[in-house]
This record gives sequence, structure tokens and C-alpha cells, in this order.
Amino acid sequence: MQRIGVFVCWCGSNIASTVDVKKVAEVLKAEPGVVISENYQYMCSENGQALIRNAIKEHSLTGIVVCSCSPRMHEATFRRTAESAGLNPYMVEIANIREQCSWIHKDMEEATEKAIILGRSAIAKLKLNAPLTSGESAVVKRALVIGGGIAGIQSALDIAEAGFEVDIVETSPTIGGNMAKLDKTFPTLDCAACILTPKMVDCAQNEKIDILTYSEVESVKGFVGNFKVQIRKKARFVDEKKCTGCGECMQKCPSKKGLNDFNMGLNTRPAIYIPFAQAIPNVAVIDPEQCLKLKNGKCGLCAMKCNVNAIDYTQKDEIIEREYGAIVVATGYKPISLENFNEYGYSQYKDVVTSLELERLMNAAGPSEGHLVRPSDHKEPKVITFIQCVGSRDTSGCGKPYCSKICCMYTAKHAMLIREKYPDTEVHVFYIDVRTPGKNYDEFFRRAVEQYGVDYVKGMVGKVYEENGKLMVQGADLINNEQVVIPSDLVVLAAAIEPSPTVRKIATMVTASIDTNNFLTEAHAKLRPVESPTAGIFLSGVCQGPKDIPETVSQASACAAKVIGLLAKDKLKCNASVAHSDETLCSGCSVCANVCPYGAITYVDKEFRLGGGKTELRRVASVNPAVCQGCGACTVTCPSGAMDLKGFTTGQIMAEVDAICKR
Amino acid sequence: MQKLNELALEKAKTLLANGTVARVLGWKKGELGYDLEPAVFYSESDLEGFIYNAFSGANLSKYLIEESKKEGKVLVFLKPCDSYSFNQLVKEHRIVKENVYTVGIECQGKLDVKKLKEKGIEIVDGVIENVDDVTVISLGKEYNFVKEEVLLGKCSVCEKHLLSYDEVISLHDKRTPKLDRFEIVKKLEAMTADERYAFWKGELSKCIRCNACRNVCPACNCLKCVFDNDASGIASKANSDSFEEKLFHIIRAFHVAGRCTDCGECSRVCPQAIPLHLLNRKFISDINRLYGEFQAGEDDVTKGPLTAYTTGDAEPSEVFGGNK
Amino acid sequence: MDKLEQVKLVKERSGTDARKCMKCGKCSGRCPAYNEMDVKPHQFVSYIEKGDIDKLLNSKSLYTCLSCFACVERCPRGVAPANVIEAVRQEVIRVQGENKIQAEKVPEMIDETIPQQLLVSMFRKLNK
Amino acid sequence: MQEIKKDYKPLIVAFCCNWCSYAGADLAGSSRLSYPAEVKIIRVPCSCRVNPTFILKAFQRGADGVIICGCHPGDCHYTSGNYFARRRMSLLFSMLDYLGIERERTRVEWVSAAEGAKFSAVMNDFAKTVTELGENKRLEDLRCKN
Amino acid sequence: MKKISCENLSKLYSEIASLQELYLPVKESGVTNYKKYENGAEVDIKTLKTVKSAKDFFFPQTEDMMEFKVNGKNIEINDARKVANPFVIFGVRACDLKSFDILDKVFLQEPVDTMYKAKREASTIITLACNNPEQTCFCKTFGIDASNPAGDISAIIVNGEMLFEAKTEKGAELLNKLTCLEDAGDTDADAERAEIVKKSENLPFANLNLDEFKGENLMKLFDRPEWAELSKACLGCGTCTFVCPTCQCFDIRDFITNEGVRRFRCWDSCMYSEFTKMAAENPRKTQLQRYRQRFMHKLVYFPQNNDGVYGCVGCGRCVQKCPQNLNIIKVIKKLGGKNND
Repeated sequence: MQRIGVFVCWCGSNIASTVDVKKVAEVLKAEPGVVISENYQYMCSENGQALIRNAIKEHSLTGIVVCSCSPRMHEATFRRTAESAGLNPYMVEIANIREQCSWIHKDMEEATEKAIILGRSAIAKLKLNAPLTSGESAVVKRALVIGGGIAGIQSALDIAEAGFEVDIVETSPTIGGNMAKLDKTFPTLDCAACILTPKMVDCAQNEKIDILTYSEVESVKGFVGNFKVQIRKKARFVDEKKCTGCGECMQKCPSKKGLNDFNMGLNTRPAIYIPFAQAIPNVAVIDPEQCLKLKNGKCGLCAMKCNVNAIDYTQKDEIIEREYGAIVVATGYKPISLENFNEYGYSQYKDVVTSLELERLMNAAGPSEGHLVRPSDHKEPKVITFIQCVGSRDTSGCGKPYCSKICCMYTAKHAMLIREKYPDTEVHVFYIDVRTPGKNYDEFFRRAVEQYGVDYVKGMVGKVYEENGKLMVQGADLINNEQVVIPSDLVVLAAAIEPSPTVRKIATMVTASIDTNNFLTEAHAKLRPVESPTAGIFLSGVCQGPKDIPETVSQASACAAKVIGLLAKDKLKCNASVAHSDETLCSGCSVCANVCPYGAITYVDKEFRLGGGKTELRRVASVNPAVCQGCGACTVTCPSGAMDLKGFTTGQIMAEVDAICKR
Repeated sequence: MQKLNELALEKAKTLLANGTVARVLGWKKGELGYDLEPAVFYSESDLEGFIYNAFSGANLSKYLIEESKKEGKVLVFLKPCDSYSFNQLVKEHRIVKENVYTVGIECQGKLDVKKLKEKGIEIVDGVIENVDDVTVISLGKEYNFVKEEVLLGKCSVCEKHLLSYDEVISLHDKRTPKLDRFEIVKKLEAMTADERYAFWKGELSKCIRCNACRNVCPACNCLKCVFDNDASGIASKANSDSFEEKLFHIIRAFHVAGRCTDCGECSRVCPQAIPLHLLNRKFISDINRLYGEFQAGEDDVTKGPLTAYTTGDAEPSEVFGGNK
Repeated sequence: MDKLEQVKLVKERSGTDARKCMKCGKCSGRCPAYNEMDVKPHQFVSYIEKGDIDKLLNSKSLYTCLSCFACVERCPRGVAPANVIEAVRQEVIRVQGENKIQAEKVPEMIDETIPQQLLVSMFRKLNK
Repeated sequence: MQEIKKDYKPLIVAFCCNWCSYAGADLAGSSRLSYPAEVKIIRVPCSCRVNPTFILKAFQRGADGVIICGCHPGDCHYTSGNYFARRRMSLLFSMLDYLGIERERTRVEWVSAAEGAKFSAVMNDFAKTVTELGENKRLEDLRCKN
Repeated sequence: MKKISCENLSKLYSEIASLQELYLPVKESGVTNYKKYENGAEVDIKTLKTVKSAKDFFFPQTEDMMEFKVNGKNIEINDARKVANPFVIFGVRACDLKSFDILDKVFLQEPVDTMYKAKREASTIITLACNNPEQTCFCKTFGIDASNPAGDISAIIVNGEMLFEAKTEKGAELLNKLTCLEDAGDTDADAERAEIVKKSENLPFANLNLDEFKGENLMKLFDRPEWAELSKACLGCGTCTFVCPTCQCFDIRDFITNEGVRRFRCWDSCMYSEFTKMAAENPRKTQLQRYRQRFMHKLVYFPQNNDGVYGCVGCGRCVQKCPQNLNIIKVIKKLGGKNND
């Protein structure tokens, strides 16, 4: 006979204000099998947990039902509570009476009734629970970091620091990411290269870190602690081990008309190139679309010029297979395409640029070597107008509904830097709001206004048009209640940022969930912000949501800490909720293996007693509990019902259905 | 056609005699001329009861689950439709293929005893079968029928052909069916929901839950059916409520979906003449329409449509097609 | 009519949710008739949200708005200021005797450069 | 068409996958986006865990509508579970329709963990649809009704 | 004797139905079964054998027995047996009528099955002679006269008229109430009956030899090797048992309702693999054992315990309905004795 304890949580007023918690506890106490039913203000608090622990011991409970918040919130907490009182942690069921009841219903009577039904349903399920124990699997002590921007670099360095091996896979020929393109960084105005390049060098020199640039993740199989990953190392046509990065080849290459991605396409580069001077690895790469030798076989100048014979036109893509215990996704961001914003004339006028392009224009290593000139005629602009929120906070469908978070600060930075270097330049900024939460951020912005005299106009720009060689920026000045037109030489658009386009593919491969904006979803916004809901997958940097550099670096380190915590374990407790085949029912038909995404099901010939001394050899399914992740696909495909899922058995789910449908 | 019987008998005798097989799975003569029963023959004298004629409608493949596990090889005669079931069972590892000697045998459709009874024939003294017509001799009288009048429902729309076997006995090309297999399914789909409900209510309320459909079905080969297993939560012995009629037939059809070869045995054996094959055919027709043409049992390796998917599959909200 | 009712009607007819406005002013930044308007496009949205309809009913902007819908096109939040203006205008001209143009007087306004379309839309906008 | 009682409230069973839709329901809760209390959620690891018998069983027990919610195709936590669920439910729903059972009583929706608003909207809409259909008569079990 | 023209039978049905509930063979969705008479029903008295036999009236396929209402931790037990209202069955053939005797031996013996008894007493049975017995009929083997079944009222069709004769008081009472009937006067009933007897005599299985099926042969019969061959094709379905008018096995099962538990009984079949499943063991593991049980019961055990009355009435339903054409005739021919060919 089961002895069930029911614990109804008030969650302060979160539940208690709409659900009559005392009544719920009282009604559920009358359910067959329930021996004690309590209510308390905060079940998850130490006192609440103590109450549960005491009840388990005092009443020799065989299982408990906690009516509280979502199991996604505190199921683990209460399982630990139960375990500490000597109960199997899987003899705990949660009735979600907060997120799925008190928070969405207003009528007390209705909500209370529903809470009781949800409680009954949990009791019905619990009655069929069986104590579960989880198996164990070994952990591969190596991490994969997907993306070599500042997020990936920081995570990799921290993981390597703890003594674990890390591979960085980066699609472009160098690590560094977007940060490498920046000139200065807010709010301290130190040079991006000065703080980033030492970290890049650290990566290159760290024995534990293997950098795979110009590479892409091809497939991910396996599960936490045991991922099997295929990485495509694209042919770069230059032997990485031989190339010294002398740059001789770049000089000689006759095909020099390639757009320089690193400079946001503001100038050109040769077909064989090193993205920038401090690139890691400092190794050339040939753009096969542009190289004359690769395109039509005529040229080969670079190979002739190369002193170390590093050029290899026959190089092929290479597939590398490695095993990892953990995967960090750090795929970063890119500015959105501005094709939906014709009103700002980005595609019409050369002198309408994005902020990231401005970074390159102002960067000493950029196309104009740090002299701020406008792209059209290379003259110094005298009036510069910034437009904020281009595509951010846009629910019309043209842009992104979210705030890109970094634009207010970098625009203040740009305005300030311009006013400092070119004091006779007029700078206007059209803004909706200036958002500067962060240490020393608002002070920074105020400096731009107060110390550098940047003109902030509260209002948005309606259109940009050309008149007499000037870019006329027409917008509203909501404070002065007038429409203004500012003749400008350069217009800078703070384009919204979006997750890197590769993230969807990666998310699918690692089965991480993704939100409507293509940002990866964290397991919990507050409790598990750097983990994906998929075990073993961690999130670093902007792939999870817009972030500036300080935030990215701290998240990357947090992420590394989680990875280290995982890799430090020799064995992982497996999921206890795994499929299980009842061999007396299994006819070995193989349909279950056909639907198993993890290859967890194999078949064995097993001897069964038939009675009367006879035996029979029968083919039956066998589930590897270390590999099974507990999706349950097999249970439904099995016609005889031989396959069941522990923790979510057919019986349990049907009992829940029955309980819910009782009117 | 009578020649087929002689050839089959000859084949069985030879293979038994030369030790290729230890026994023969075939059809045995009955008491009324039409009541053939599946049987295993061990010797030449046993084979006196053997017959292959217009009443050899029973699908023998399911018996091989047991027979192929016994010692020695078993010879089986497989009509085209039976061989699809055979392949499907091999695919599901239910038949030990190495222990079976398969002989494909020509079939031009088998006769429906119920239809003959409606024509006044209660006992059969002899039958002369041609490709397109058949003459039945009963109590001294001869009755000639065009095949369509008296064929089993499953045979009148059969498009199946002989697959691959150890040997084949065939004298004529397969006759092409004159009816469309999905005609009635389409007709039902074209009805209103109320009309469909009324139709199925009439049919399914006849069900006496004798399990003949399930037990004869080669796809229903579970060691223990969920409906017999109290732990399954849906076990039941009788339709105590009209709900249970539906539950049983929906779940049964669902469990064999993508595995059902459309052999038609379910409808042949139903004592209450419920057109059960129309449920399976609905699934087949949906599968063909939504996921591409698929014939279960065409081979013994291809994954079934319910254990496969494509990322662009239709959404459940858009599967209803043209029906009302 | 009750003021509250009138505000509700205008909101309904405009089909726009003024609460979605984030007060960026892009509508006014884009408006080609901005300088002719006493109440600006963004203010229409703001006033209607606050329930202050009197200012709008008496506004000159009702007749200076070109109905070019640039404000609607540009709004990043899917708010439609022009629809609000249109809805308020309907409130005014639907009242008996509030037609702003008499058909008899049209011929004297016509010159060759006025497109037919303009006449039609003028009637639609200014008359019941 | 049956007559619908004035204060008729349907009973709706929603099977939600743990990773996306159940989290979406939680988000609807934490965003205070209401939907009728008649909707009761059963947590399953994945939409592919939903056996057709659960759905029929729910109807037998007195449910008037059953909805299955899973991750969007391509986003399944288990890679492919919802693809299998999609095929199974497509065929099952089509079969129910073929038997003349109101097709509006069953539904599959893909709701991600980020779509609290969608979850609430879907449940409101489904509850409305089922309310309009009235009591489930064609898949009921009289023994479960009093 | 009373009579009515066969053309006016619907008047008769309406009149009986206006007095009591009337059940009779009705063709629905292509098959004929006993149904409650309703206006416009397609009554089918041509078909000799309804798919399901007439035993359903007294021993229906499912039947509620009791109900447990669970309220919190309390359980309340209620009687769920239905009250049997008087009803009339029309068109019962001689074989089915005989089956009632056999069922009576089972259900009316102490302890009496109250559910069965109540319905049995509530019934008025109108039998109908078989003008055209079928080839699969072998009631004569069991000494049944298809031409003259009794019941409460016996009916026979002669020259396009249906003639009625009361056989019991209950029957006479009903017959007297029926205004649509007229007095029959002199009839050719006897001649028609003689004709039927002659037809029955000429049926292929009219005189099967049952000599071997005797109590003293029990063990010998049990061990006959032919059972293997006879049962080989058996699918283990319940068709034969469910269409059989004399099979009387049932199972008692619980259904969990929203309020508690409803306990009901329903037909079971000895052909089912789990028929004899018990906690420790299932003594009949093979289909051969189960198949043998069914026929040993009908032909040996039952007569042994019931003064030689066989548990078969020769209706031939199983002969027609077995999916794989196994049937009792094949068993009798193989094991019943000489001259069975």
C-alpha cells in the first residue's frame, strides 16, 4: 500500500492569491493512498523542504506530490529533498499549480478546482511510479567550442586553463570574430585589438587548445559526455604548417579585386590573403572563387613566390572526427541586412554606412588607415548624423522586435571619438531612447553630450535624400515639436544585430532549442542562463541574446565554468527515464530501432523457458540505458506495447488522463 | 487452372521425396467442396488431401511464423498477395527465411463463398476455373459466373504480382482488376462527416469482437496483443460500449499502418461482413498521398512509412485532402 | 455623443492599437505635410491613447493630412497614425452639415492640372 | 448539429512535450497570458511519446478535445521525435475524420519554449472551437458519463 | 391455429411490438441478426441463421453485474443488474430453441444464475419451422426436428401464409391478444412438416455417427493423434464460440469508470490463448489443447454430465463462419465412428 504525502505550496501569494491552497490540501488528503497533506508558504525554502523531509520520515511516505511551480523549476530541488530523506528521487511528482494554474486564471473557485484536479492527476501518476536509478556513462574530457569570436576564445581559454583540451571550430580563416574589427571599446575607450589579440595569441600558444579555422561542424551525434562530431576542414590551398604568414604571396597575386570582408567590403583584397595582420593562425588562404589558378588553371604565381612551398592547389576538404564531452556554441552575430530600410538610403548612397563600417573607417588598420573619410569621395565629413534603432524594436516585420542592446553605447562612443579627433565636425544623433544600464555607461553617454557636445535629437528619421551633394536627413524633433532636416556628409545607421545565420543548422545538429528570433534558448533565464536545455550543450555570447563585450566575456567564462564542472566528472549519471523493453512481449520486429534517434536499441537472441523443460530462442529488443535519452518514440511505434518509458509509462500517462477527465 | 493443382502437387511430392523440404504448407480439401483449410503435409499420403483451386483464398504466410522455426525446411505455396505478407514478416524478423522453400503460384482471384451462397450455391461438387470466368458445379447443376460476380472482395481489386521465390508455378498472365482499389475509400471521403459516421456506426456496431480479423492478419503478429494485455490499459474481451468497437478497430488499423499489405484477409474472415479492409486502405491511401506510394511487403528491407519521415511532411491540419 | 464612446469608436475604426506606439516619432519624421499640421501625426496617436479627442476633432490637421500613409508605411511598431486621423475625420464629417465641400463649387476649383483621382479622393475625404 | 448547453464548458487534454511546449505553457504562465481552466496539461518527454491510445482514451474518459503540442519541426530536443509524431497524428486524425468524428476535436500545434503568447492563443482558440462543437458524442463511452 | 398472410407480417410485428418489446431477425448493413423491431426495419425471416444466435437474449455478450462507487476513501457497492421487462422473440429456429435447453442446464442449476433466469422468464418465444434447411444444417444428427419447434408459440409458413399454434399458456395469452390474426381452419401444415423432415433427411450431414462420443471413451478420445491435424489451422479466434448458440463461457471483468468500478461479465472463448490463464500457470498452452477442449466439451464432457445431451445443436453457424473452415463436422467425421463418410 502506498503512503503518499501531498505538499501544497503557496509560493507566497503567487499561488495562494488565486488558489485556495488550504482547500487543495484538504481535498487531496481525502484521496485514497494519501496519508498526509500539508500546505506551506514556500515549499522550496529550507523550512519547506524540512517539512517535507520530516513528513517522509515521520509518516514513512512512499512517495510525495508537491503542488507548486513548474517541474521545470523545482522538480530537481524536491527530488533532492526526497533523496535526502531516504526516498527514491523518482517517487516525486509535481503538480504545476502556478504557471499552469494560479498565474493564468483569475477566478479563485475555478483555479482551486483545477489545482485539485492537477493534484489528483499527479497522485494518480505517482501511484504507478517506480523507484528509478540512473546508469552511468564515461565523460570524454575534451570540449568543442563552435565559433572563434571573443565568446569562443574566452570560453576556450578558461576551459584550457582548467586543464582540459578544447577545440575551436571557426568558419572564417581566422579567429577574432566581430571584435577584431572594432576600433575602440566602450566605456573605457581602450583599443579592441590591444585587448583581443593577446587572447588570440594565448589561444594559439596554449597546448590544450586546437584551433580549426576555415572549418565547419558537419554533424553531431551522441549525447552529453559522449558527443561524436564530424568537422569539415575546408581546403585553404595553403599548408598551414608550412606557411609563415610572410605575405609575399599577397603582393604578387594578380587577382586583387575580391571584396575585403574583414573591412566590411569597403576595399578589396587579393585572391590569396591573410584577413588581417594579427590573424590567428597567421596563415594565408586562397579564395577559390577568385583565384585564377583554381578557376582556369592559369597563374600559379603565389606558389612560385612562396619560399616554403606552402601553396597546395590540390588540397581537398578534410573531414575530421572527434569526440567531446561538452559543446559550447559561440556562433555570435552579424548586423542585419538593411534591404528593408530604403528610407535611409543605405543601398543608394555610398555615404550612408553602418556602424560596423564606421568602425573600419575609423580603425587605424582599416581601409583609410584611421582617417575618417567618407566612402564616396574620401573627403572628411563635416556633418555626421547617426540614426539609432535601425531595424531594432521593430514589430512591423521589417526588422527585429528586440533591442539590440549595444547600439546606444557604441554610437555614443563613435560620436565622442569623432568629436575628439575632429572637433570641428558636427555630430547629430537621432534616438528613440538612450539605453545605458551598466557600470559607467550612463556617465559615458552623458560625457558625449556634456563634454563633447554631441547633438542628441529625440525622434526618428523619416527619410534620407540627396540634395546639392548633401545627405538630407529629415526627422522629427519631438522635444521641440518640429520636423528638422539636417544636411549631412555622412549618415551612420545603427543596424540591428541578429544571430549568425549558421546557428539554425548548428542548433538542429546539437538539438538545442531556438527562439523565434533564432537566438538559442537557455535552459532557464535565471537559474541556468548559460546552458541549453539539451544536456552538454552550452551557450556563450550573442548566440543566446544581444550582449556587449563585457557581458559576453563574463558569460563566456560562466559557460566555461559549467563545462569544466562537467568535464571534471569521470562518470555521468545517465538519464533514469529511459526506455525499457518487456522481453516477454517483444517479438523482435525491429520497428523500434528504426525510430530511435540515438541508436540505443539493439536486438539479441535470448532463451526463454516455455514450461515443461522446453526453451525457445527469441529475438528481443534491448535498450542501452546510457545511450537512450528517453524520448519515447519507440514506445509508440511498438505495436505490442513491449517498449515502455520509465517515468513516463503508458500506465502513468493513462492514469493522468483518467484523473484529469474525472468530472 | 486445374493444371496448377497438378503442378503444385507434383512439386510438393518431388521436394518432399528428394528431401529438399521436410513438410509442405498448403490447402486441404474440406467437406463441402469450398471449405478448404490451411494444412501441413508431411508425406505423399498426406498430400492426397492437398488441393489448390479457386477456394484457396486463405493466406498461408502467417503460419510460417511457427512452421519456419521448426526443424527442417518447409515448402510453402504463396499466391501473389501471400508473398507480400511473407516479405513483410521476413522484414519484421518473424519468419526464418532460410527455413522456407517458397513456391510462387499463379492466382486469378479466389471465390467468395458468401457471394456463391447468395446465388443459391450451398455446396460445391466441382469447379472449373478460367482466367475471367468460372463454372461451379453444385448438386448436379452447373453455374457459370463472370469472375467479378463471385470473387472475394480482396481479389476483385488485386494488383499484386508474383515477387521472387525459389520457384514459380504460373501458366497465365495475371488478370488485371476491373475495379479501383480505392474506389470505396474515395466514396466515403466524399461523404459528409455525418454520413461517414452513420456508415461506420452501422458497420462497427456489428462487431462481436471475435478477433478473427486480428488473428488472421499477418501484420497482427505480436506475441501478445495489447487488447489481450491487461497491463496495456486498453485490454477488453467484448465491446461493452460502442466506444470499444471504435477503439479496437482504430488501434488495430493504426498498429498495422504502413505494415498492412492489403491482403484482405480481415474482411474475408469477418463473420459479420464488416468491410474492415476499408480502414486499412484508408491508411494506405493517405500514406500514398502524403508520403509517396508505398506497398508494404514489396521487399523485405525498406523501412515503413511510419518509421521514416521527411522534414517537409504535411502538417496534421492539412492532411484531409479533398474530403468533406 | 459621449466622449469616451467617441474615443472607443475612433480606436475601433482606425484598427490601430495606440499602445503599441513606442514614441519614436518616425511618423512625424517622415510626414510630408508636417509643417501644415497643427497636431502632428505622432500626437494623434498620443492624444487618442490618452482619450483627449477634442483637440483632434478641432484640428486643422484633419484636412491637411495628405493620406499618403507614409507614416503607416514607416512605423516600426505597426501603428497606423493616418488611420487614426482618418477615423477622427470621419467623426467630424459624419455630422449633419459638416460637409467641407459643395459639389456646385467644384467646377470653379478645377484647372487642367488637377488629376481626376484627386477630385474623387477629395470628396471621399471631405464629405459624408 | 447538437444543441449546446448555455454553461457548457469543454474538457480539453493537452499533451505537451517537456522541452518546448510545456516550457511554452510555463512562459504563458509567467507572462500571465490566460487561457481557459478547462485546458489541462499532461507533460510528456516528446510529442512522439503520445500514443494514439492516449488520445482515444482521453475521449473515452470524457475529453471533448485533445491537443498535442511539440517542438517546431526541426527543433525537436530528440532531433526527430516530432517528425514521427507528425506522421502518426496526421494519419490518426485523418482516420478519425474518416470515421465521421469531428476533425476539429483533435489538433497538433508546434509551440516553442519561447512562444508563451502562442501557447495561450492556441489554447484559447482551441477551447473556443471545441466549445462551439459541443460535447463529444461520437467518441464517448457512456460508462464514463453519469 | 391462427394464421396471417405473409404479405401482412409487418402488421403482426407492429401489433406484437405495441404490446411488448419484440425482437426478430433484421437485416442491417448486409447481415441478419436479432434486433428490436422498429417501424421500417428490414425483417429477414428468409435467412435461416442469424449471425449471432438467439442465446444473446438470455445471456448477452456483456452484462453489468455490480458497481463500486468510490468517493475519497469510501467505497459503496450497488447492484447494477437490469430489470428484465417482458419481451417477445420471433423467428427462433428449432436448433436455437434446443440451445435454450442446453443453456438452462448450465444457468438454471443451483446456484441459479439470476440474471439469466430473469430474462428467460420475461420472454415469450415464437419459433419458426425451417421450410428450407441448408446444406450446412445438421440438427437432425442431434435429434432435432426442424419442422416442428415448440416454444411458447410455434409458427410455420405454408402456402404463403404463416400459421401459429400456442404451445404454452403464455403463448396462448399472447396469441389471443393479436387481432390481426384470423382462425386458420384446416391447413396443410402437416404435409409441409413432412416435406421438411424429408429435406432434412437428405442433407449431407443429417446422420453423422456420434457413437464414439461416450463417457467411457473419454481418455481414448482425448489422446487421439488426429487433434493435431484437426486443430492445425485454428487461428485461436473466438468466432465459433461467439456465433455458437450453446457456448456459455464468460469472464468477469472490471471497468474503471469516472466514479469507481463497474463489474460486468462478458463472453469468453475457450479458443483464446489466455482462457485458462491462472496466477501460477496456464494449463492449456497450445491451440491443440484449446481446440480439443471445445469439442470434447460439446461432444463428451457435456453429455456425460447432462444425461447424454450433446452441447451442440447442429445449427451449422461455425461451419459457415470459421475463417479457416475448421468445424465440428470435421471433428465428428474424424472421431465419431464409422459410416461418417
